[in-house]
Amino acid sequence: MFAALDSIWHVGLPFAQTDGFWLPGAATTDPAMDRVFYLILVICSLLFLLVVGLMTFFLVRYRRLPGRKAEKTATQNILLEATWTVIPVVIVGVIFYQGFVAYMRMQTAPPGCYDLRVSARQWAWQFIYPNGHIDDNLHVPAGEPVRLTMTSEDVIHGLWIPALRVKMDVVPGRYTSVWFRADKPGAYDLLCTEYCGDEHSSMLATVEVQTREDYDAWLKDAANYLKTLPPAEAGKLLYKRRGCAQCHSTDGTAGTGPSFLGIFGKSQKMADGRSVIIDDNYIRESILEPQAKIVAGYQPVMSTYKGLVSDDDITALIEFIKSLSKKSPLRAPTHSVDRGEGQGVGK
Amino acid sequence: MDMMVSSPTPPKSYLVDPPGLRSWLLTRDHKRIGLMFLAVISASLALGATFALLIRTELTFPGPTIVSTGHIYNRLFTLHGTIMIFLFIIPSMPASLGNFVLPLMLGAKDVAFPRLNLASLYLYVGGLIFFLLVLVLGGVDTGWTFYAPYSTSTAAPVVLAVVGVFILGFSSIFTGINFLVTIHTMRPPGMGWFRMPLFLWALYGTAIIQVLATPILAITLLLLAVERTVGIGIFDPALGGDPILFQHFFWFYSHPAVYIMILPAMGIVTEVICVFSRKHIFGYKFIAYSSLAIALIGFLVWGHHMFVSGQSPLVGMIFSALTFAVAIPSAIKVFNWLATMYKGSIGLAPPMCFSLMFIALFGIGGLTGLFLGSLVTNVHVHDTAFVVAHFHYTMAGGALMGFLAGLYYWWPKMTGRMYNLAQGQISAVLIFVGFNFTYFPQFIVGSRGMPRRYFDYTRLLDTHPEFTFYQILSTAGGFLFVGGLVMVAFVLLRSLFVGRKAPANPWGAATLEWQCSSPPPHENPPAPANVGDCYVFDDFCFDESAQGYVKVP
Amino acid sequence: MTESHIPNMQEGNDGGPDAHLAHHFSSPAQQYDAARLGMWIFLMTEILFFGGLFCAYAVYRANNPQIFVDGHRFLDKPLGAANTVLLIFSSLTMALAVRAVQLGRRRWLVGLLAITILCGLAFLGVKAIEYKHKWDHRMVPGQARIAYWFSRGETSEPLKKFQPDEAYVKERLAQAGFEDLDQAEYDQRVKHLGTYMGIYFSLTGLHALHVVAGIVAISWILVGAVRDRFGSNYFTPVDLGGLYWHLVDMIWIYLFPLLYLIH
Amino acid sequence: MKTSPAHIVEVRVLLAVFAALIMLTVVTVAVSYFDLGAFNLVVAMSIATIKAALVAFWFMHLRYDSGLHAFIFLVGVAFLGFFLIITMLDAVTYHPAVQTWEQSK
Repeated sequence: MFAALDSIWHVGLPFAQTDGFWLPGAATTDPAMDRVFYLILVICSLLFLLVVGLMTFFLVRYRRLPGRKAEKTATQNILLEATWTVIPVVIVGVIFYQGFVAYMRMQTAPPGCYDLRVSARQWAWQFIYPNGHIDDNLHVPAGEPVRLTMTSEDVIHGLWIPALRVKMDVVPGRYTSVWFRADKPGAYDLLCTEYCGDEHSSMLATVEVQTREDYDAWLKDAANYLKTLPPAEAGKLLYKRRGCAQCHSTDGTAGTGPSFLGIFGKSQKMADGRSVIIDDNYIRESILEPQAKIVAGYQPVMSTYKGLVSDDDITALIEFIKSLSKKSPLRAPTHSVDRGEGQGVGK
Repeated sequence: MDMMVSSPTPPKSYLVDPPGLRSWLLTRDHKRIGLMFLAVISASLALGATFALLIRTELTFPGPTIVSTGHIYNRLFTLHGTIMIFLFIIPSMPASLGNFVLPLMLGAKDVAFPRLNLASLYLYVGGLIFFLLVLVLGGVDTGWTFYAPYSTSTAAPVVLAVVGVFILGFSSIFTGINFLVTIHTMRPPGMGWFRMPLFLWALYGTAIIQVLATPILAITLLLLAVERTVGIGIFDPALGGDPILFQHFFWFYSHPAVYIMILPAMGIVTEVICVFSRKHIFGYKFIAYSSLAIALIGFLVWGHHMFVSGQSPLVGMIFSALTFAVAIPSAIKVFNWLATMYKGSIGLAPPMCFSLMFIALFGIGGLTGLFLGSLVTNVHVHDTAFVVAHFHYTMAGGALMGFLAGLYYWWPKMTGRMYNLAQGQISAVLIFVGFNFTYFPQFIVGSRGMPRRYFDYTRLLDTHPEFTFYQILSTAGGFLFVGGLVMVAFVLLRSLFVGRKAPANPWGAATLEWQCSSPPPHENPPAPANVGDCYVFDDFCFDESAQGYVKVP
Repeated sequence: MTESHIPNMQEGNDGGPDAHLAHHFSSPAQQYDAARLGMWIFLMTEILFFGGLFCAYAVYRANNPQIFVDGHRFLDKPLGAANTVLLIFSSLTMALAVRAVQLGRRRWLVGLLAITILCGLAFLGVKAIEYKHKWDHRMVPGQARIAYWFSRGETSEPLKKFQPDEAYVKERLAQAGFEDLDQAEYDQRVKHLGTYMGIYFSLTGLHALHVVAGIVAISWILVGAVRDRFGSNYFTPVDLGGLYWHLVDMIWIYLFPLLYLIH
Repeated sequence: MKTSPAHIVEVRVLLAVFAALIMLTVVTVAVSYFDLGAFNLVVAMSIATIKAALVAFWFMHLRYDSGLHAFIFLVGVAFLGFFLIITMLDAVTYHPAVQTWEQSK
């Protein structure tokens, strides 16, 4: 019986092999979804033509004319009712089966997937690569099964790659995952489809499908941005990517934590009454041991980044925060900064 | 018992008896309550349609068009959705048309609990006020689905909106209880269950959903409000809650709710097709049972809104199978309607125009539902403009067309005035053409990659430059569609001033509401001792002098 | 529909039109039937209304059984049992009140309704004692939000103040054999206790609101009974009020073991 | 539909039901002091259901009432059952995704 069902599968095949009118070009050579889509499209169109065709025919043939009365016909017929009950049951049965089989293929990741992690927040995607690199866009090697393990930092988002026919919500407080195999190198859209607030429609990213060599070369290079970018620029990237921006603004507005604007070199009053100069050491300590000294008026809610950021990362962040004070007319960089460890900040 | 004095002057109509504004505001007469419901519901429709046009205009061109930010746009589509669903479609047919017609069709003097009925109206108005308050306070931006944790974290006045919907839920439950009890206990002797007009079966199915599903919505919204104000940690993942649980709660109501919207429309279409084809309904029992089947199976398919939410594949499979099961009763209805038209004498007055439009548009809506019921295709089109097109084909192309068919059908009975039939037909053509131009392009852009709830699609144009063309088409259609709706209002309101007096039975229908004067007297006439088959039209002949049908013995 | 004779509803009205028959019904029997049917449908909506919370309970219990094992230790079993007995007793007096009105015994009716109301009030009193106890030990959900409300204008650390009473929680957990919890383990348990308390307060709070509504309804019926509005030929409000009160009792019958007893 | 006669329940029947309810309350509290493992829930819910049935059938007159009312009541319970079972089935199945996340924190 399933063999018979499988032959129906191929009804949609001629359509699926070209970039159809209805679906965007696929990045995969095995878009199981497309066949089911076109199968349903064919069935739908035929059924629609049948119903509306009959309706129009009756409308013309039996329109009200002077002198013609409605003819008496049977008011029920079990055989007819059974026919138009059973035939739709069979049709939807076929569609369900096809959809289910393709869905299970889409759900079951093959062994040996290349694993990437995805973190979503309002309103940006972060793709976390095996070597710890975090990027705004998704780069994947072509021809290999890739699995994304995703979670959200705030509200529910939805990851959709139309060209790969995959979509999955990204939910806070749990992991969801999708897998796919992109065969055709190129750039494809990645969109957020679960409504997530003001900038929902700009929460977009690009999927770069690259050959394995290109991918490896890119990843190696991309992970080195600390070395290739000026420290303050690299720090800015880190600030965006590591979630600092959620609590610390750069425009002076107080968030969950103090703003970074113009704080460097200033003296701040702490919750316990002491005054501390915001310098390299204070920033370093605040990243690694956030509870040690809390600026007055803020809650001790930051969690430690010990083990999560490298020394170079911290240096870059310090440079970034420093750069935010340079713009301040009130405060030029002071010399109270202790550069004792003399790390490669300058060039 | 009843004194049937054949007086020379017919009894005064319910519209003027008893007189006075106070008698209207405190009335317990289902006809007046139905009419007042019609007025407030039409106002909500106008409000919802205004938001729809704003959304459409904004989307015409990429980038900001008439509103500057997504912040405003998100409020527009949320208000459009919540107003259209909770304030318009759900109460549209049961509370206004159903309220007016149900007791008359049964030959009952009123619904079982007239005071509850009036309370339902005032609760509706209360809910409406909450929505206006939300509007004044800047609107909500959660989408009509109120998904947590966005709804628990946004700065918008979500609690107000949620309380508004909560109140509207009670209004809906009261109507449902009233209809169930009236149909159960107040059918006249001689009208067995299978002698009832099929519109009543549809309302019965609707009422079952209203009383069974709405309480779950009520508790969901209550919990959401408490989650927002106190933070009990049931839905909010930051407090250890489960946001998917919220979706289960929400859709357990909101999927059956689409059948609250569509079942009465199907009932209206059934009545209209018989009357205007001058044919006995084909397959009475199948249509009646299919109403019940839709009402009951409709409860078990809610998870098809959640195929990509993180729901387990096992549960997804169950929901997909059940979703396909619920398609069958709808198909049965359509085929029975076609069989009814066969060899009939089909007249194309406005109610019939809208009923035929219902079949065509709901046909597209239902058939595209197959893409959404099927697991694998759902993944691709979920949360895209394809879904937007699908549910507008079912809700606007289905429920709204059914509502308009019913409105045109019962308008002479409700107001005692005939409208201009040709103008009514023109409004139907405008709506049909406008509707398809509005929503068909959305299927195309949706499956090609246009998500729903997108303020700006500029960045999609690199890969899809054709989107702008379809959006322009869609917006032009939208204005035509709303123009058609304005014309409906014009045709109907004009009839109040220049329309000729409506005969008792302008369409030659055999159900009981057409056997009394138009508009009916304050006191509904009692049901005849022997209620006949309400789908036999042989005895009704067109009488030129009355411009309506009269019964010949 | 077959008209069956309802003796006690048609006696004593001298064959005249029944004063309580609304115009749209054809007989008192039809009216009585409609009222009861409407009430039963309403009770069904109430079951589903509470059902949402029972579902939340079931889901959290299935996924995190430990929450409920911990949580029930913080409830007062004897007080819960006392409340159960109070509600069951009030259900009895309500059932007896319906019987009294059916037999036309007005003084019994007034007395029994009054006892029912008193039992309801006593139930709320006990509930208030329990809630007070929870509040004193900060065993309430939403500490963060409550702290936020109370902290306006204050500079102290409000959040700390609204954490569950640590000594109390540790003592209760120690009684259950969980001694010497390390800080992480303790924090985890306290976080989950928040969810438990969220469900506890939602369920019992909603139930308490229904008790209040029942007391209001029965008080209104009591006023009618004092004014002699009811008798053996018309007692629909008493009957419907009784149905509602019994449902409230029935829901408590489930809440009591689910929250207080099961571990 | 059969019209329901308004049944007058005997006082001793009501008292007997009351006694049974009190007795079952005592039993369920007493049982709660023993740990029956998985049966804790089963026993407590069974006793509660017996108590609820006593209330419904005698205090609420379902025993003497139109079958329709009992049917409506059961329909409510049944749909609650559908809701609860399917939602729980899903929640239990996706729970590991939540647990993994919690452990990774």
